[in-house]
Amino acid sequence: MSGSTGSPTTGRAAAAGGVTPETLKDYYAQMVLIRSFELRASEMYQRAKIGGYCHLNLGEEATVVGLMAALRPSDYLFTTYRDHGYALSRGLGAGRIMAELFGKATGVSGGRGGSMHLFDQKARMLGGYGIVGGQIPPATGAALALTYRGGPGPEAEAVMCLMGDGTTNIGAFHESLNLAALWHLPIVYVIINNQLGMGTPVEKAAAEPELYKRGCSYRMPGVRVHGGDVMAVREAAAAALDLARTQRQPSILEAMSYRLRGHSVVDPAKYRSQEDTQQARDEDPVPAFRAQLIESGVLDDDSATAIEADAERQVAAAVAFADESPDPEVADLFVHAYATPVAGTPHRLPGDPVISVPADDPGDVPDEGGRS
Amino acid sequence: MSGSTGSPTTGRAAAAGGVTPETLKDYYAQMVLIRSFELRASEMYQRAKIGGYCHLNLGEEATVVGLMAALRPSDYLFTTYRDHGYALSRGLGAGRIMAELFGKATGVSGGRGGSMHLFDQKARMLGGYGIVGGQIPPATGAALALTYRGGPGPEAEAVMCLMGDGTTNIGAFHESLNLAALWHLPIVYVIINNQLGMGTPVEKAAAEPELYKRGCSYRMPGVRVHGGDVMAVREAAAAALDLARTQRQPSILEAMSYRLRGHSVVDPAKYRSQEDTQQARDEDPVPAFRAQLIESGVLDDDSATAIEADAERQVAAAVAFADESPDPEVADLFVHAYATPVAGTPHRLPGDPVISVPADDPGDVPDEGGRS
Amino acid sequence: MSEMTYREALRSTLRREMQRDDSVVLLGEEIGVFEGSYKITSGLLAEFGETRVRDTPIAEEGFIGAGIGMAMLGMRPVVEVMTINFTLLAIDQIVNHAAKIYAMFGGQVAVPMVIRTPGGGGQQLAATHSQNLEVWYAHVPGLKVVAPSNPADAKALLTASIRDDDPVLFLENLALYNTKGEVPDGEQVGEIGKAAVAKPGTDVTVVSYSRATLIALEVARQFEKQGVSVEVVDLRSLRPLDRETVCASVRKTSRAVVLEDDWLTYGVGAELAATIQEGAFDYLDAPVRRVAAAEIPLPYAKPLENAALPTADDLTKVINEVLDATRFTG
Amino acid sequence: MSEMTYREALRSTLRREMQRDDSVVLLGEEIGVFEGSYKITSGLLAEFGETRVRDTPIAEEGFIGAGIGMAMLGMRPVVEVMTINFTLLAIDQIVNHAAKIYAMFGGQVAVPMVIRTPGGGGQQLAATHSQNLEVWYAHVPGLKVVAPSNPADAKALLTASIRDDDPVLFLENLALYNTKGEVPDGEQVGEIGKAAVAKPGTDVTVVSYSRATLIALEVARQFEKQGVSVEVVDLRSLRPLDRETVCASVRKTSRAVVLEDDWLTYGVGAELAATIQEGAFDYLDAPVRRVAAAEIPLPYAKPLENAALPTADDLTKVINEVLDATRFTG
Ligand SMILES: Cc1ncc(C[n+]2csc(CCOP(=O)(O)OP(=O)(O)O)c2C)c(N)n1
Ligand SMILES: Cc1ncc(C[n+]2csc(CCOP(=O)(O)OP(=O)(O)O)c2C)c(N)n1
Ligand SMILES: [Mg+2]
Ligand SMILES: [Mg+2]
Repeated sequence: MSGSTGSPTTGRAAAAGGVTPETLKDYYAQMVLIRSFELRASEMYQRAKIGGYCHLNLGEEATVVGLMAALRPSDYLFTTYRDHGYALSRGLGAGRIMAELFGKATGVSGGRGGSMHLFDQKARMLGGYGIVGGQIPPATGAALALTYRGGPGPEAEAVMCLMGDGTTNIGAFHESLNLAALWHLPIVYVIINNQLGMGTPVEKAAAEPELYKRGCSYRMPGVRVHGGDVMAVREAAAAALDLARTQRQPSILEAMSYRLRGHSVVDPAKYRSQEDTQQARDEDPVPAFRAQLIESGVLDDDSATAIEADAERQVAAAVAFADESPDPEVADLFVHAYATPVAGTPHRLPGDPVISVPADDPGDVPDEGGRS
Repeated sequence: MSGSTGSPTTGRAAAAGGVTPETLKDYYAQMVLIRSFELRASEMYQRAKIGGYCHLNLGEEATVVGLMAALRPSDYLFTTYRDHGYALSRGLGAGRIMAELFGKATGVSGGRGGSMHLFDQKARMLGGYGIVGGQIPPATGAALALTYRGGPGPEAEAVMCLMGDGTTNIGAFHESLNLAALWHLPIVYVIINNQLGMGTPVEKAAAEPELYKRGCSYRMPGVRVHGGDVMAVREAAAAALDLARTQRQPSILEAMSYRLRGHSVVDPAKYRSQEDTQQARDEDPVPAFRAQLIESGVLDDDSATAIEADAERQVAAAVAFADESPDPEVADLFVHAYATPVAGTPHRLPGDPVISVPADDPGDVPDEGGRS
Repeated sequence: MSEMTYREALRSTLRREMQRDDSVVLLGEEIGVFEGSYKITSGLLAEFGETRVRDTPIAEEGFIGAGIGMAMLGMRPVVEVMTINFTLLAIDQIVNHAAKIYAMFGGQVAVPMVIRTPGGGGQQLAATHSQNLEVWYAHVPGLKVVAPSNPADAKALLTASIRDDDPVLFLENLALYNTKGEVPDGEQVGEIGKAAVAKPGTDVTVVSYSRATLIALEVARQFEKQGVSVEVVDLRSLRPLDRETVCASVRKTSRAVVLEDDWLTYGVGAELAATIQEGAFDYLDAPVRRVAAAEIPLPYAKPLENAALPTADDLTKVINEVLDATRFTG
Repeated sequence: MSEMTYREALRSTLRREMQRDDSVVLLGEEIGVFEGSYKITSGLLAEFGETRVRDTPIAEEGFIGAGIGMAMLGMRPVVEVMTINFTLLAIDQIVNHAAKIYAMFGGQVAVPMVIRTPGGGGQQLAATHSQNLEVWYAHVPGLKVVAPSNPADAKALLTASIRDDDPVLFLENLALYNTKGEVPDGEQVGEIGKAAVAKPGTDVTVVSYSRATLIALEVARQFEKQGVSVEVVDLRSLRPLDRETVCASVRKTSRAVVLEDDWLTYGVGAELAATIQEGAFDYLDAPVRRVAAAEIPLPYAKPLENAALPTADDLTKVINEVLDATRFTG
């Protein structure tokens, strides 16, 4: 990472040199899997299999895969509510992710979190977060924790914290980046600049809309990368992570990306112009990468189609798994109430009395309430 | 204001040209009044006439007077808990200020606010605020309100919002400056950089310790000025206010200043080194300005001494006024509970019943509670 | 009278007050171009323009705090916060500033602002997006908190809130926006601090507010068929709290149940039970019971969410328990 | 046993736990070089160094949130917030994150962190610096809230809080720091969720916590001289709340008064009164009464502050009223 730059760096060079065809195929397969998954999630939402809010990574596949390619299993990831693609690329498994969206007991968060709150302790994916900017302070704290584990170095662990463009305007961004810079924390703040926060264009929300520059207030370097170019994203992310690992220099990585649909599946995005939408379609990273790989001979139409069919199969299997999975038991409503249960922890269902009134002597009643 | 600069600008030139001796004498008188007032406040605190927290402007007199000299009566001021000097220079009157510190009914906030919360609606001093950064969003909103009153121009009203160096690390700073830049608000954010937030040096708190640069994240210009030079401060503040008035360009003004004592009157400041303390004394702006005015013939020793004696007299009179003033009436405890009183507003003292239980019929009981 | 939704009652009231008074300005995320997350402000940007309907960045503390400053200079900002959960990011401005500026500065400047925000769970929005934290605000002197349950009250109380000189937290609810009701035409200025007897009755009092009142009314109608007369007191205002109306009702019925959407312990119902046992002690035939949400971060999965939130069945069960405990025979 | 101040009990407990467990790390404003606003951490920087005793910028949301992330990675941060008033700047992190992460992510990761903070008025710090907002946190599932009233409990409960795997809000009080008491030597791990009968009695129960317990005990001693036997229940823990101990006491005494430092309406005492009227309904001879602060942004002026805060006299008066109402004759 060579300091700040205004023009998106390109990864074509990287794609050409030193990357095996298998790797490129794998990235394409991941992108296609995300695409298929998100389209199916949207469908399942319309069919009321998924509830609540549901935010998709459609259009952001190259960014997602590039970032996850650079992140090592030993690194930690904190992300936003727009998290399905990250969970897929991080290897949480389409079935367990879809099951979470369906609110099933087999879901990655046991059905407690839903679409916005995918989590996997083993995969070190420490959560999707629904409060804008809410993930930034904990991610920063995770990076702080790493400094107690050992010194910097090429093998050191690091944290990647994702956020949207609109999120850079919230106080937690400022407080956290300042701490990270001050304390030399091994963290990369990735801003997925899809140019919109819901319906608000970045220029109407951020007085410095070139977001990679916003580290200036903390003497923190930043780069901008073309988010539609998976190799460029991977390269930039690897460089930023390297800086974090070896020098404990936190930095900003801004990925210029594009949201193909509305903010969430229920948003028709009426506020977007025809041209805007057309441009999005023209720059769609999935067909673009396909064409690129075919052009460079890594794929041909058949092998590409096979990858796509496989993704469809995986997603269909994920839906079947989710469908067949059991709901969480109501009897388990309170199992995760506290990590350390103590006397008096309330286990009441609505309408239960606050206390069981003794017929005679109160005796010893460790837990409160009635039915569970 | 000619954009960002790293070296403090100097106001000697300004002091030399275009400023009447009367003005210079007045500034000296104001500085001396603040000095006397603060020393006496400290004494009154030790004598338990003042309670709570009490933060002094000792060492910051040139900054205070320079800023207030640039602020017009039609402008609005929001400041911190370190507010006595500003209130004095804004003309709230030493007696009413001391009375507030004494918690008297004649105080500028009716004895409700105390040292940290000086306020005067007519003087457009819209408050000292005790929550670090708490004043920044309301000050920004006041500037927003001004845009509904009329267009920019040399006579337009503006807002000055003061804060300490340590305050630039809090979320409200970021959110507010972004709004001001985005919406082109007529406001100047003044950072009084006394190089310490309580015991924490600015370098240990701000990853960009050159605080005037922190507008970069909002494309907001900033300048740094030597806070010990009253004319330089006045000039820089006038320029920043002019930018706000005529172009609705918000900006940062950083005044490099010095806290002569501890954070508040009860802090012995043991964490400060001998050299540090010595430097503070050497650069004390009050004797420095005195010497400068004598050197330039504006004052001689007698006239300076007369000014100092007058300040002492004013402060003595303020103490007498505060001493003689009545306490607020306990019967008035609830007079400012709500601006629009409505049915059921609680007027209970501790121990009053929550409701007067009727002997027979509940009847009509508009206000709650008993004794008042 | 016209029938309209709660949403339309809010929208038309905002419009009316904006037409009436130039100093009424709307601020919030996505209220303009996007027309509001829940479309309350739909059409207002087109009618009033960008300065009256101001889209903000995601900066709750910044723009709520800015509303305070505007109010101090005499404007009447109406700030929309997408849900009550996000008010937490601005709570220092609301509680340490908006609520205190009038009193702390000796009554020199008022803060006439309204914070409109919906609360409530039941939409599978999971733990951080489903809270009912109104009791926090209702605890704070200097604030007023209103929580209308129907379109007519929404209109009357929003009008009153905008014209009130104090900061008002105006609590809405996701589940109420599409509910319909008759709304009187013309200007309607409600009285903040007054509860309503939403349905008179003689045998048991149910106290509730906001969405819960709809459930209470439905349950009351069911009981009516069985010959049990339930009085429903709709608080409408949580601060000030109309203790007189609540206690007068219980002095009549001798039995009380609170239905609330928030968590039981230290919830709104705690104050009601405490108030009733003090204000109607000699009249009470059984303890005041509370029907509230299970005390757990609300899970996403529908069966768990359903189990955790209070329902008509829960209320019915508890009313029956209270009737049984007092050997009610009708 | 040794006599020590509440402050020293906290300090020595922090020290002991830091010696015992490397993952215990202190974070906060001015806790290192300045040795703490109220000197609780005095000497610890010198002993443990900068990484274990970390001074932070003024960024409550940032550093409390950072504590959460540290805890998620297995550390045990103990965060000091100068006063509870400033926790409002971080409440989104505390309530929407620390309190929810364990349950919302299906029990995969715990958040073992302690937030130590003093509350309370009475020092003329005026409206924004004198609040008792603990009831807000006590309302929130996922949090634990403890509020010890004496040095021994401070030691035992701080130890327990640090070793507990959930986020604990550890409430201190400015007026308690210099109070003294006997503290058992050696390791003491208290039980979160258990109230104590601080003084047994038979005629009336006073329920309180934190600083208020000291007043309750003083008043109880006065009544003892007049032949009235007052039982004082010291809650110690506000969440979970030990309803059993409270109700068992009132079933014995038939009379209850709550003494609390917060505002009356929707305060801690509301839950206690609600709980008691439900859990001891048939035993109560008079309504549960609450002695709490006047509902006003606390003024600076001493006479007004004194009038607004509950005192021993107020408690005495209300106990007498309750005794009179029940025709108590001793
Ligand atoms: C504190 C807070 N305020 C508002 C919201 C509602 N909200 C959810 S997503 C969103 C837009 C975020 O935009 P951006 O950061 O650009 O991310 P994107 O959705 O584009 O990925 C908003 C306003 C929220 N969840 N949290
Ligand atoms: C939100 C908040 N956190 C902490 C404090 C305690 N506090 C009061 S003043 C202060 C230091 C502020 O330093 P600075 O901004 O440099 O202003 P100075 O006191 O030097 O004028 C702190 C930490 C507070 N009042 N508010
Ligand atoms: Mg975006
Ligand atoms: Mg400072």
